[in-house]
Amino acid sequence: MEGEGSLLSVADLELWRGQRCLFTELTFGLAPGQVAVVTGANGAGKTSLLRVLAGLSVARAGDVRWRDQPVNKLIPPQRAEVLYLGHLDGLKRELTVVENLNLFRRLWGIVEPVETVLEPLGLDGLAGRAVRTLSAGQRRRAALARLGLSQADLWILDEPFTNLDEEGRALVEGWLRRHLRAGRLAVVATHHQLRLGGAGQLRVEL
Amino acid sequence: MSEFFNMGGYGYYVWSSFGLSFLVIVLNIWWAYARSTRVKRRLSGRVEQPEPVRPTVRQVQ
Amino acid sequence: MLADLLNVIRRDLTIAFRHWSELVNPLVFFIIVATLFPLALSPDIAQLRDVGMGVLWVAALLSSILGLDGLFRSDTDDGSMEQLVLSPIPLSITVLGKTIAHWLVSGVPLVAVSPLVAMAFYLPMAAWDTLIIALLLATPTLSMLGAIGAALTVTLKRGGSILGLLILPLTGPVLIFGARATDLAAQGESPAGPLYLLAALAALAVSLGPLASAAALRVGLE
Amino acid sequence: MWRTLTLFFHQLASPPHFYRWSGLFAPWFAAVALVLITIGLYGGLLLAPPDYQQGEAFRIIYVHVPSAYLSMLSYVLMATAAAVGFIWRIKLAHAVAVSTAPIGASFTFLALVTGALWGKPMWGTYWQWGDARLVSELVLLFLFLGYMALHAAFEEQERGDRMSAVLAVVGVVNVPIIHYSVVWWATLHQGPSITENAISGAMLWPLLVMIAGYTFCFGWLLLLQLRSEVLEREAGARWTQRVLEASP
Repeated sequence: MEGEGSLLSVADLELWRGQRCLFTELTFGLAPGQVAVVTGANGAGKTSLLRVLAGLSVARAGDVRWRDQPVNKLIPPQRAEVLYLGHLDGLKRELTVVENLNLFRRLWGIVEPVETVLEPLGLDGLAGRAVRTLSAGQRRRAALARLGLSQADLWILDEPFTNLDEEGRALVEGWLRRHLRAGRLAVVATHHQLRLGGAGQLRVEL
Repeated sequence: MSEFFNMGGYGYYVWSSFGLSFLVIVLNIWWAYARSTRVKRRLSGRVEQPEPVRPTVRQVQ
Repeated sequence: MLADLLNVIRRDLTIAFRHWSELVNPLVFFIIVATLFPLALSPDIAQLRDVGMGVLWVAALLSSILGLDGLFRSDTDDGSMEQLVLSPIPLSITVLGKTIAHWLVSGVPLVAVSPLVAMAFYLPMAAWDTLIIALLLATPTLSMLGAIGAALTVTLKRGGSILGLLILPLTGPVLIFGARATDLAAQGESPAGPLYLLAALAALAVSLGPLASAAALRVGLE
Repeated sequence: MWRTLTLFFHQLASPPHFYRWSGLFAPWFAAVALVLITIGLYGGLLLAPPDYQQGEAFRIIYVHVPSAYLSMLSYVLMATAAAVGFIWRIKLAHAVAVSTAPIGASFTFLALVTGALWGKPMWGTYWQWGDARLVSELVLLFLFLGYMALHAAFEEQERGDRMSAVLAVVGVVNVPIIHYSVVWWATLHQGPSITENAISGAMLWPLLVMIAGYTFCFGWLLLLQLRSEVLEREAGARWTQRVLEASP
């Protein structure tokens, strides 16, 4: 399973929640241009797995490496290569959409201007509104606008299509295809069928 | 003998110090044993963990 | 590194100024605690002058520690903290920036109104400049300690009450040196010694505090 | 080299391994503690001559000093264990830290109370703010209570372990600062402190024996608590069930 040239490699991963073992012996490697689709019942540990892959938490046993470095010990420039989007939007309610996205750009050192992603997402009319005043769907779009700006090599997306309509979903899938065609990688937890054209998919069923 | 317990007039302070120290240490010992029996009783007969899940990973094109 | 720090400070200041009401809470708390004391003691000038400095320091300490309860909570609740932890900026720099921003909007106003409180307790005007310098040196230490407490309790529903229990015992030295400095100044002596010690504590807190807060925040996200 | 060392530690700290050897050692700790404390009490209460200044009241040191010593030892042990558990993610180390806290807190409490009982005949009051050691012990008690309260506040054990480990380390950095600032403050206010004059052989040896006895007693209590703690943490593991079947 773990081929040569894997940038992200997971070896003998074992996850626990409290005193319950979620799963054990998860091993896979992800090569450039590949996407890993994580599926499983509620409570199977999809979110926990993604948080471990992002380096937010540490597994009870096993090894997760990005470019041969343990993911929770990446040094700052390498951290910019990984982008994690979880259930929470990570937007400040008090700030406007543009201010939020500009914060993201400054944090990650992205030069591309915000305007390029607002229009396709249908957010250009809302750019100056405080996030507090947006609907759940609009907020999700604003959060996912990061994907349109991101230069990261590895995307880790937890249920990205929640609260998103068909049009928004198609747009995000388009970005994902472009991302993979450029030889980058992604891990996506979702129960939707991903329409990704010819991209190599690895299905991880928990 | 009573001279010994009187402690030159300081008997109250000396004996309450020693008595309290004894009491607190005995309470600690009692508590440790009580906890041990409680824990053992509570845990014995607990069902073992179910066999953990082994995820499947497969390539789809 | 400095640019990153300034970015974080600017971000938090912008957010802070969007809701004014929460900004003034610690300040009002400080003034109310200080004004309650004469009611509990007596209006006697000599007596108030005796206890005034101590009251002022305790009130400043309580308001700067307890006001920090929510420092990291909103960021953790809305998912911004995940993004900050995973961003290329070292987490301790982010924490330092957030604490400095909080100090700017709560600690500095507190120092600014302290002469008012000093006046209410009939403290000699000769001690005011020392009071301001001492508070300026002490409040950063208190903010850093409070930030550690806020990070430790960030995932707890009711963090506020336990935060006091965790952090207040650690504030003893700040209280001792701060009160001593203003005391010396009030008696017309040089307060340099305790002021240097306050500065040393501040240097220690600013350099080590963010590391502890960052470690606790990471645990909170695990 | 480093790897073999950490491997060795992990082996030693593996819960079933620990459970086995602690069961063998615990009774010996108890026996040694009992013998030493009996000898120490005999020496301290009967053989040692009364102090020429404090009279018979000085005998309180035979319970006060060992408690005060253990209160500090247990805080340092707790913080060290917590740091080891935090850095190397060793489960047993967290169990040590958590089990040390209540025992350390009770010895701190004893140091405070016996200190106050010693102070009353010397100063005329139970509590003297000018005595730096008593004030430091009080702060230490607060630190223990804070640690226990924080650990208890978390439902997820692992998070509680790691959060309170951060607090323990912050505390141990602060303890010397707090202690010296209190000493500085106390000397300013010229507080009457209990001075221990250099004590002579007949008075000294029972004290040393008592300190050693208390330390073994502490070790015994810690082992007992740790065994329960480890069982609780490893509930559901195969070895736990085997242990419980063997000794109900």
